[in-house]
Amino acid sequence: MIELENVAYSYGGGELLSDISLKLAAGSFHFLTGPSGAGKTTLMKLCYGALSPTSGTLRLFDKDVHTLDRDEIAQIRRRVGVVHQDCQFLDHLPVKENIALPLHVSDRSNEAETGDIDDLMHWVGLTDRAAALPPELSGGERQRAALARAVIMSPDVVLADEPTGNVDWDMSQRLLRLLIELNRMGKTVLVATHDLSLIRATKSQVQARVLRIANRRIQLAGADL
Amino acid sequence: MIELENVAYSYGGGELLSDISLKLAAGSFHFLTGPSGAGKTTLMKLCYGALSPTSGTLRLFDKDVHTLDRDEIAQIRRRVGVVHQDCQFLDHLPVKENIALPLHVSDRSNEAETGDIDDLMHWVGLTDRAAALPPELSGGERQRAALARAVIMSPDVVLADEPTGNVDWDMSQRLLRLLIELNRMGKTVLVATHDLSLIRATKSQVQARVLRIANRRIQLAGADL
Amino acid sequence: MLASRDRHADRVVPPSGFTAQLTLFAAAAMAFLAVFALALSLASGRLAARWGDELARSATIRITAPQDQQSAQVEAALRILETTKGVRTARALTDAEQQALLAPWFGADLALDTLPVPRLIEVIEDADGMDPAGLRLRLAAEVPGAVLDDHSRWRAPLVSAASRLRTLGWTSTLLIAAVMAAMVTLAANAALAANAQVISVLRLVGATDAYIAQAFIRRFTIRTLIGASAGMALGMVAVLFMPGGNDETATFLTGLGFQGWHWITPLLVPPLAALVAFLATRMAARRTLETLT
Amino acid sequence: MLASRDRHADRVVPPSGFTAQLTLFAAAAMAFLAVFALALSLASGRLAARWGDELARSATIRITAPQDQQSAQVEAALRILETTKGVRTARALTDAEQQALLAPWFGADLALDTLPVPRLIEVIEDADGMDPAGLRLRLAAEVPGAVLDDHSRWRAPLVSAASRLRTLGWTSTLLIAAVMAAMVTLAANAALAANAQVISVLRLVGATDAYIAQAFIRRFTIRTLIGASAGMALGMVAVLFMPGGNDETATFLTGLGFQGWHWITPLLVPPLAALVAFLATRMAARRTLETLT
Ligand SMILES: Nc1ncnc2c1ncn2[C@@H]1O[C@H](COP(=O)(O)OP(=O)(O)OP(=O)(O)O)[C@@H](O)[C@H]1O
Ligand SMILES: Nc1ncnc2c1ncn2[C@@H]1O[C@H](COP(=O)(O)OP(=O)(O)OP(=O)(O)O)[C@@H](O)[C@H]1O
Ligand SMILES: [Mg+2]
Ligand SMILES: [Mg+2]
Repeated sequence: MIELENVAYSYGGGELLSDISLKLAAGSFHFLTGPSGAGKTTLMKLCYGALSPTSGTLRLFDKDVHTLDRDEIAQIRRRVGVVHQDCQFLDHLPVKENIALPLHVSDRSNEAETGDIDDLMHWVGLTDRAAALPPELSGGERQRAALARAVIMSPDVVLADEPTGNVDWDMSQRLLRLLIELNRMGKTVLVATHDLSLIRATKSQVQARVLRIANRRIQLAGADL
Repeated sequence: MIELENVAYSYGGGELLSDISLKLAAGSFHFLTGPSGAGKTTLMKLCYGALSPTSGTLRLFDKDVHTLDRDEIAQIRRRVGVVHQDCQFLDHLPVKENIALPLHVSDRSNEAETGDIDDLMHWVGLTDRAAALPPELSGGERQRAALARAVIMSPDVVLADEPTGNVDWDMSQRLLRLLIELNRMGKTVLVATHDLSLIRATKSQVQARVLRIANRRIQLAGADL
Repeated sequence: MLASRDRHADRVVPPSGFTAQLTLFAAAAMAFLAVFALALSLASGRLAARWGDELARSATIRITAPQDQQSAQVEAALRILETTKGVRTARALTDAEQQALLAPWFGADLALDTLPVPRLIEVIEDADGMDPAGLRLRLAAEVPGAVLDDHSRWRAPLVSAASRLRTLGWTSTLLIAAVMAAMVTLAANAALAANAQVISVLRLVGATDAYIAQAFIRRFTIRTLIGASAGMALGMVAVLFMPGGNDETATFLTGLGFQGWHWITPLLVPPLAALVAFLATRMAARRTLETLT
Repeated sequence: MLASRDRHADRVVPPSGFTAQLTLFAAAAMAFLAVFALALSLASGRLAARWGDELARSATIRITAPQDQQSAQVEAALRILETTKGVRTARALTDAEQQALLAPWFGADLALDTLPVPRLIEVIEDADGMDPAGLRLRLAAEVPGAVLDDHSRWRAPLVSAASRLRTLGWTSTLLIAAVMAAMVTLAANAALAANAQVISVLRLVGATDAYIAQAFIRRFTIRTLIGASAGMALGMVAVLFMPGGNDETATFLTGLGFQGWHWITPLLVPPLAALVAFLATRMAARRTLETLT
């Protein structure tokens, strides 16, 4: 699905990420950790084509990102569901329409009328807030809405950047279960988080690998967790 | 410092918080927990005068909020440092100036030139990013900048809403230490968080009380933690 | 299906706000002013055309001769004029007409035959114009009492003033059109900047550039069209109720008014404004989008 | 201390962006148009005043009499006029002046004494005006050949046209001023809306309403002042280089031009625009702030 080969990235100063080689195979489940400011969000942005590597090769769905035009990137976004760390919405549309937005913009509006979206909203516990506007949501509700929006298209890849930073333990377990469910259906999942207990709790339920960014490189964190 | 007496709050639908009586005495340290959407942020907003209770009496620094005019609320904001859950900055000013902003707007610009601010930025680990603009910060860096901005005035009360949602364990310990330090200097501290291990780790260092919002009411969570 | 998609594409742009009002208002105000400037240009254009044409194409022959030879000389002059190239019509003024011309000086009760008043022949040239020098030579030879006045004394300053007036009118129209274009462009840009978050959210959930641009372009084009139509309608009503819109002298003096097919020209203002809005929004949207990945 | 605080208060508002450009441009464009409209109003005002005054205040007396009695009658008429209330000056036209008036009809080489041309007396009234009916009676009694023409035939339409022209000029000036005010207000509002986050951040860190409003008010007032000054300067240059700005006929025909102290009036445009911006921004800032706690 997503393949990085000796990828490096720099925002202009020194290199933030160097020599990253990584392969997110179809159906794999990865956690991404590392100290604040290590480059987790940056790596995720590379994975959905929001940034292009300053050197090395990055292949998304077997296409080199450097060769993609803007419309192809838009197409890829439809196959990659992203939960952003600072989740943003269309503040003038109710939560439910925001969650259905990816369907609308990719010409699958009719699916928005089926019951899937209600099931999903129920799962993330937003049924009561369906008609609220995003600025009226609590921090945790926003994150859950962002997760629902990321998976509504049942994308091939789900990238979630700190999806549980603002929710309590029970809810974060519930959200993780949703991701595990999707992973069992064959979706590739990458979750950036600093919550080690969440990683531990998940590892018992799914074959998850833990990646760690340290000193600009990526390492596989193993038994030490 | 902050006193709530039978306070209730509703955003327009049903009551979100009912019959809340609470006293944050000078020099006390409180944690606030509760499931996502329980009303933690709402309670904090009441405490810094961003919302007024729909019923009951709320006294900030011994003044009833209902009797405060807008300038008095501005004055109170200078005595209450707030870390917002969705921290916002002036996106066109560098991080350092954003952290010094409370000094500038309250006519204490000259203090911005002293070394305090550099010490503080060093403590929260933002010395390297002092000249960056807020949109160039990582999620955790934003939270740390928000905390630094909240305490730069050495306010009498510090309200922190999920100040560690996006930072790793070591950093969250470090940030908590800053709050504990302030508390030892006599400041009142209220931290909303869903991270129970953080609460546990802190309790060993300071006399902290844990408040829990459940079923629209506030309870003192005791030994069960 | 497509309709539902379009309906939704419209909804993704926030419905209103100050930038929207600004677009509407700027379009309306500028269309209103444009209609006025157009009326001024067209009215002065008409005036310029009339002065230029009529003065350039008419001349007077004055025949001063003893009373008994006058009619003979007039006839001789008219014969010459009949065979002169470039003359469309030529006729002697009637007594009543001459009396009217002289009334300011001699009073309306003047008896023409008591005065040795010269006879006047009005000459109207055709489109090609005549050769005054040649005509003068022929007249000098055959009608000694005839003096040709081709009005060049009057014509030169009036023609130049009239063409200045026309230039002024069109300059203001162009100026206002340019201001309208700039204002609509800036308003569209301001609105896009205000909606930066909308654009980036749409882009992040997989909307194509065309979809995003379309949503904004449609909104702004329609807004400008509505604003400009309202402004134009108000402008036309104002011009219509302009005092003295009928009498040509008054029209000239108040400088405004449409006539005949000119009433159609203001109708071009809203489509042109909408076209400007379309191009401006498209450019602005493209530029905004290019900064996003 | 205060200066440093002010410097910082300025910095809290983002330096630029499309709404800023919009404010600048709207102010400049509207000031430019306002200068033009002002020039038009003032020029037409002058014209209206001149026509109204001169026509209303001048009259002609035509004396038709046998050649030998003419000068006697002219003198008699002048004597009467000297004692007539409301007459400032009265004088007989010279031969040369009459010849000039008659030249279009009789040619420049006319010998006045070969014709029984009436003598003309030009009467200039003073501010109070004279009583034409009374004068007519006295003239009829003492100067049988005199006919008083008080130009009322010409005056009525011209005076009304001139006053229409003046009305039109001031209407457009007011219109443009109103458009400018609305545009600046909307631009200020749009800019405030675009800076909603800045305002709420400032409020949350303890800035008073006065501090926040001040930062925006200063910025927008200065921006409008700069924009309007630039527009005004351009407008004045344009008026100055208007073709035929000197000759009064041309000035009338091209409709524009300042004279004397009128050159000062456009200088009022930028301060007025800045005042509007000040009030608009203050109102908008207050309104925006009131929605925040
Ligand atoms: N647009 C940008 N321009 C310049 N520097 C940036 C930009 N975005 C991020 N950075 C810097 O790059 C570093 C990595 O940022 P990133 O957001 O990837 O960190 P992160 O691992 O996600 O951290 P966190 O856990 O705090 O979210 C940070 O130091 C940040 O300040
Ligand atoms: N402006 C608003 N209008 C209407 N409802 C609101 C508004 N703000 C918050 N709410 C609702 O009130 C409830 C409590 O919100 P609040 O932000 O206080 O929760 P919280 O305890 O901070 O949750 P979290 O842990 O997710 O941040 C939520 O259900 C939220 O949707
Ligand atoms: Mg991050
Ligand atoms: Mg909250």
